Amino acid sequence: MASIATNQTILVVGGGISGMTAALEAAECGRQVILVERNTSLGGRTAQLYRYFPKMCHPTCGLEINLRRMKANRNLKVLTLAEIRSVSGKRGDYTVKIRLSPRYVNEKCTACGECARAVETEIPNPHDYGLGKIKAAYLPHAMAYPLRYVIDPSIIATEDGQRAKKACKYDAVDLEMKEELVEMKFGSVIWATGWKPYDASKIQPYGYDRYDNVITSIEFERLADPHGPTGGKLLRPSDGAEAKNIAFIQCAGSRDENHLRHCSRICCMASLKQSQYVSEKGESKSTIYYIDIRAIDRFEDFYRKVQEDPQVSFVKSKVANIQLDEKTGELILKGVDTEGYHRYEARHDLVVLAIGMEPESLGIPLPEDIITDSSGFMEGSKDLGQFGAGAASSPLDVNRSAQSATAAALRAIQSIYRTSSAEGGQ
Amino acid sequence: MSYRNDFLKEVEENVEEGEWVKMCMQCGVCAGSCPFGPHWEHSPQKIFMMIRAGERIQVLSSDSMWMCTSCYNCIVRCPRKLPITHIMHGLANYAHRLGLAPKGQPTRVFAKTFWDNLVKTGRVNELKLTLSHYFRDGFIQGIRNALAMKDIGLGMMKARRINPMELFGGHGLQDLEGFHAIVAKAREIEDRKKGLKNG
Amino acid sequence: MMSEMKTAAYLCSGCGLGDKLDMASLSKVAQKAGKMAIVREHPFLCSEEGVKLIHDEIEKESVTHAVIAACSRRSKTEAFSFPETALSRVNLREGVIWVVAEGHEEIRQEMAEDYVRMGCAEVKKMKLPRGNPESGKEKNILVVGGGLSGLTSALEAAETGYKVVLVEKETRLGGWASKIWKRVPFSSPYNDPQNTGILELISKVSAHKNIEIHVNSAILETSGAPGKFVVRIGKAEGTETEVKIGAIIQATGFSSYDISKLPELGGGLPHVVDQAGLEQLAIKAEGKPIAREDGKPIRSVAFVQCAGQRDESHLPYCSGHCCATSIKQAMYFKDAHPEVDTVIIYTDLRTPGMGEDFYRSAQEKGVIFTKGKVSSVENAGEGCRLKFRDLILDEESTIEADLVVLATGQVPNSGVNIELPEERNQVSVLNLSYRQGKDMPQLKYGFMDSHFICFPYETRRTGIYAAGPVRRPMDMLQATEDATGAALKAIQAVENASLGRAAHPRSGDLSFPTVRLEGCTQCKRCTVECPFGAIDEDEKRFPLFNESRCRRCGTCMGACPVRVISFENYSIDTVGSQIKAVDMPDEFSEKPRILILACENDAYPALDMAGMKNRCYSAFARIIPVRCLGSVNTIWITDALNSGYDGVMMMGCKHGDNYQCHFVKGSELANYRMGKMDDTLKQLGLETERVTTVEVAITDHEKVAAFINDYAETIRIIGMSPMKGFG
Amino acid sequence: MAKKSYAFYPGCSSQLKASASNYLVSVNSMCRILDVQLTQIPDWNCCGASIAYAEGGELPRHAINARNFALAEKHLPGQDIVATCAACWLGARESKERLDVSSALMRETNEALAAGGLHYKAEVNIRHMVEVLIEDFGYEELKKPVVKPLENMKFAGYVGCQTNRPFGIDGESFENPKYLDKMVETLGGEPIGQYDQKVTCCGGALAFSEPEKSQKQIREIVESAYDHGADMIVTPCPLCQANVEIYQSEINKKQGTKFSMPVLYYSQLMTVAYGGSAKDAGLDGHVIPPRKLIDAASKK
Repeated sequence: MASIATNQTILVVGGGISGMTAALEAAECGRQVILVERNTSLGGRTAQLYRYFPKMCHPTCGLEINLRRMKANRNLKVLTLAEIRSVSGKRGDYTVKIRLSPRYVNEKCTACGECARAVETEIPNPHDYGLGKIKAAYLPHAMAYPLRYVIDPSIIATEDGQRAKKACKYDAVDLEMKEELVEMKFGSVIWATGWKPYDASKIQPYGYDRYDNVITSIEFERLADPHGPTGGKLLRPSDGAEAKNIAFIQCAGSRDENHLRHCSRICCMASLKQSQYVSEKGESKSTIYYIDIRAIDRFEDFYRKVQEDPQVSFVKSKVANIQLDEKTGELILKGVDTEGYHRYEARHDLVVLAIGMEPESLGIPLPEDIITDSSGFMEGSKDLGQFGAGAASSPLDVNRSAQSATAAALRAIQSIYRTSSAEGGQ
Repeated sequence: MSYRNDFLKEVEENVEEGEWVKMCMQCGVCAGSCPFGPHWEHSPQKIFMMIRAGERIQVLSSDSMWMCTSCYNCIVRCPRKLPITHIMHGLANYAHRLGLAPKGQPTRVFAKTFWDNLVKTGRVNELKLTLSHYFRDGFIQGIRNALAMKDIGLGMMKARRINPMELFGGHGLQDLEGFHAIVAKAREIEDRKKGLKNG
Repeated sequence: MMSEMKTAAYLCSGCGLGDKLDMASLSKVAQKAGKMAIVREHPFLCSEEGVKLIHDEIEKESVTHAVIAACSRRSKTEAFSFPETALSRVNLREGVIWVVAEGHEEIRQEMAEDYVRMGCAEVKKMKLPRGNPESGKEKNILVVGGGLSGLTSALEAAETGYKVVLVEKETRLGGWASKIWKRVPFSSPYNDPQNTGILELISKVSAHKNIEIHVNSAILETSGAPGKFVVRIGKAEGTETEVKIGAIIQATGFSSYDISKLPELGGGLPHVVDQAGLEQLAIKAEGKPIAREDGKPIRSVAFVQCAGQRDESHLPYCSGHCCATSIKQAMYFKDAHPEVDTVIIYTDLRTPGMGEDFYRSAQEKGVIFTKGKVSSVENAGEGCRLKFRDLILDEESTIEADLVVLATGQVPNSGVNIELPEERNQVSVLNLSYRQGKDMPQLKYGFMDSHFICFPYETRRTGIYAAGPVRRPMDMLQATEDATGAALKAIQAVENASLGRAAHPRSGDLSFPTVRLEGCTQCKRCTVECPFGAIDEDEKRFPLFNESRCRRCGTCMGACPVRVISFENYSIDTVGSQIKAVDMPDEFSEKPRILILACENDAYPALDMAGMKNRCYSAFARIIPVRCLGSVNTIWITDALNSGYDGVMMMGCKHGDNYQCHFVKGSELANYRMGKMDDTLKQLGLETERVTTVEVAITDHEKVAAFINDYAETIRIIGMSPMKGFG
Repeated sequence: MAKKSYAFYPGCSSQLKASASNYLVSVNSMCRILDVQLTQIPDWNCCGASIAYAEGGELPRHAINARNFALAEKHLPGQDIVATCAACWLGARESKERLDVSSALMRETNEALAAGGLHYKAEVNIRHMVEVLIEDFGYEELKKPVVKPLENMKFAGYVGCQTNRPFGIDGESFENPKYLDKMVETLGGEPIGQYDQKVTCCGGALAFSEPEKSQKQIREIVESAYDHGADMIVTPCPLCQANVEIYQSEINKKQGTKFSMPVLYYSQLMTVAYGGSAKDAGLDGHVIPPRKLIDAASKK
């Protein structure tokens, strides 16, 4: 692997929608690309979404196309369970250390699933943010790429580990696998490391840490997904009852100097979308508590559509706090509708926090010449050899991430072209 | 003529923390967080909007700010970190000093009584404070108020938490002149700044 | 060609296939019915040795056509990739043993054997795609529009080593960006307006050795295809140039919505301007306090957001930039003279991302924001009186201001709307010599993208990309990003074209459509229905295929009533032969056969996932993946019915407004064609239920199983087809 | 452990025979046991509490607090100022922080202080007794002297407003502070779980001027304590203590409730747990006598 990477090669860090887009667009221009993903499979956060706004289409649909592009492209190599440890050097000549964590399953895996059947231990399913459980030998999800099982480190030294090994007819389970540190050369680096949800428990008035029935918008996506822990039913965590009266609280962490200074852009649209998951369930109601509904450009059409939905109501208010009715498990939202000053104490059986975005932490200090903004989003490196793409560069929705990633791909190609033409190459 | 900035500027110059008023983004978290919220004619966030809209008299003659219990919920929840409690105090003080605050507003009256009581000896004399508060509306009403609360009074006395002797003296500062000089000077500087006549 | 054909079938018995299926008889089927020259069985075909076995035989036995009977074509794709061999994947794992419930061993075996027959039949009809020989090698990039987007695209492409031709209709470059005083900040700190930098950009572009500039010019004609466009550029003076172009970027920007259409908001009054109008005053003031057109200094200014926007009687959409733009313009006033009263009246303040810092900064500068709905703006004394509903204070309110600024929206300069009749149209931008029309198809409100979520750059004209506000409403920062991305797509398009490969979504596909003109009846369906305008007509009115414009969806093949259009590895025959290969039990067997034609992009993965999740469905189903439902030719269905199938089900993507078809029109066309199927059925004396179409999304792994089972039940109820044995 | 010394700011209500005199008694006993030396700031004055703003305005309020700081700097140099009253702590700390950030205010304040022959050097540090206990001792240390664990007693930890917002105790949340519960546990008592009124405002100074509105608050605070099976309420704030305790009879009278929920100070709990007598703990200073605690104290 290391051999194919040269100062003509582009490194893309992060295998979410932005990283895949950047890598594919560059590779389909005939460039050598290595895509490095920290998790067990590609797709990132979009693979954990049920649907996209405003078309209500399915993220895995675009993922399928991208995976097919990837399988068909020989310029592109993918490393999963791979984490960047350090980046040194300069434009056209970066040295990158990459840590490869063991999957304990080698390329012989046929994804037949025998190991999962043999193993008894269950672990919280990372794909469902731990809302459901999964066997400790597992396929990350039905669209996982690479299509290969993973064995959770927790069972390696146990009988279960042995069971998995025995169950595999193809000698694909390798409990001896060790962590590796590889070093590669790259001409340019694209950071597509994406975002992570703001820690909801820090938003104390909403009691995410105290009340089972207060969840985040990304957890709600898993509830709505037929592949998710509830098979697509909107069941509230406290007692598994179906949630019929759901509150969506905007700016959960965003636009708040006690938390995130910036607006995370996607949350309004995400809640509008999720209100439609609710309306599809028959009589269920949604209430959206907001400061400003930020439905930019043609998303306005979708906002209008939701406004016309009799099952959805809007309240211009930042909810002040949430209290629990211990008898019914209902949540009591207190606040004031600032359009004309109307006080409310509203009961809901489930509260979804439209949680804000912050840049995903890399676990390593960024190369010092990379410029970031006040919220830590990445603008790129001074030497024009490294670039931020997608949500790593700014709070962006999917189409703007794809746009940003495509732009980053060109900049990376350009910086390689500059270097090599400076060396009299190309 | 609305949305001229005259009143906003007046507030920024004369009201404690007044320069924060323009930073409000009308989310309403303060209004929803106030324990006495239901008793406010205008919520804090609405008052900020009224100030921007130039509704001077409506704001300064309102008894809303006088409902502030100083619980500080609004301050810790405000996403723009406005020191709302202090702005409310500042507005109340400004309205009071301009003589625009509602006459006989109980908290306004009590606050005045408290301050006078404080300044007199340098420390608050709770019994005198209580009595003068009860007798604010004259002797008869005072007796009523006092009787209404007599159980509490007696209870407190039994618990040795009210001292009848305080009526004749009680706690006080040794350097009372020094204290008075400081208060007078501070008041003089503040009034000069805010262009208020000493009163 | 056929004479050199050497066939081989490789059957895998791994993953439980060996336990659940009679491999010996499967091999026999491959030999006898399938007529495969070589048949091999392997316990672990995707293993190194397994793959090596296939490689070696391709080498030594010069196998040209191979069938791999193992797992789904979506699994082990890299392992089973043999670029020099025509390949058919038979899906025995996800498609048979994982979906047939226990206790149905007999029909499960029949299902597997049919699939082997189908694979063998298909592969023999396949040719190895060699790529489009008509590929154009031209790599120059044409950029139409010399505003911020166009200049950026041109510079970025040129800086990557590609030659660029830049065409601007006005006499000077710069567009809107050169008509504004300052821009909203692009990078932190997001506190103050920044210089536009447009002059630097113009001079870089003008000086660049790779860029040829045509100002005061327009496109007279664009003909050809990616890699070999021929573009005639005309100067206003009348001179004409012809350039050879590989790919095109349309960055023609936007016009600001005409404020005279907003009389209720004072459009047309002397002291009411739009944002562009204010920029002119600001440029005149050069950073000093801004004065009005009549020279009167401005003491108070009111900004009306969403003027004629988010309003179905004007522009239904939000232009996205206007809130930040008004904030910036209010700062012009506050920075020059803090005493000026500036009020911004909005309904939703939209400053996403770091825009929030910019919003806060304006508040710190003393800009006042109020949530309200403006009802009227009239002349009053020296200035204007603005009436509005104050939504926070819940009262009618008026503001008197020296100047009112209307934040009007962006109207894309997209040229001709090819769906409208000529007369209702404006001048064309590209003047395409395409049969389907002079400009790019538009998605909505004149914006010309197609898949604006996952694949924002995909238009419906291959090798032509839209960049900037003509693609969707956007601000300057977004436009810069967008133009850079569009430059990449253009570069990618010329590289693909030069190799004769398809562009998105079948990028890298070397197959391309061929037509037997001698059979063509000139019905024009292919030329009309191609979602990408790839097919023109020659002087003899025959369809003229422009392979490099083609996305390989096969819609033309589906459209053709005389079946003269085909791809090397995907044709009427490759599918038709599979349909015929199925072994048809007689009508007393109570073993119906249900043909399922499934879109390979969404339905087929959903069927695979049904298998992975053990959602069982009827073993009477025979599933054939198709490139797109648009490629389904009705002959397949009539053939199927004639040869005794009891039902035909089509599984495709959502169509209509929020279509999910990757080829935009495919599933819609299929739906339209099937609408006509009922008559055919009646002629054949068959129940209309025998042909059905369902919408399937990729996540519907549960639904697909249910669809099939419910349909099997319907068939059971209406009974076996009477056509058996006549086919 | 070495003796700890602090400049003590008891505040008006903690004076002898004042509404929180029993707070002072228990604090003194507690400090004796913990070997803490509290020296009152000589001639300290009132902080202005949360009500002085209306007549006193801004500068006078800061000036009177600065007077206390100046006296502390002068007579007890280097010692942290420790307040036991929430309002005193808050008022003082607010003034200190405003003076720290505004040089203009600082100048004006010292101009005023000069009139009284004083000067503020901005060297003081203002803390609440609870901070001292948690930060300078820590729960482990506070556990050591326990000789009479408060067994079979359930306490509702009522934190209220002013020790909690806007400054609060380090590491505690505004909405769900846990330090009182932790203290109760440290002393062997049982804190009630999810006490939803733990940070509800009691009406503060407005209990005087707006009795009905305040008593509505107080009712909720007491009711929820009952609902969660508490025997007593414990609080760090004299005004909370007074309001929540003394108005129960009023509420009973007006609304027919039968409230009789004792309201204590953390310092009283500690004194008893440390083996102090009911008198040492000032348990005799209650309108609603805390029987259970009195019994515990009197047990040998």
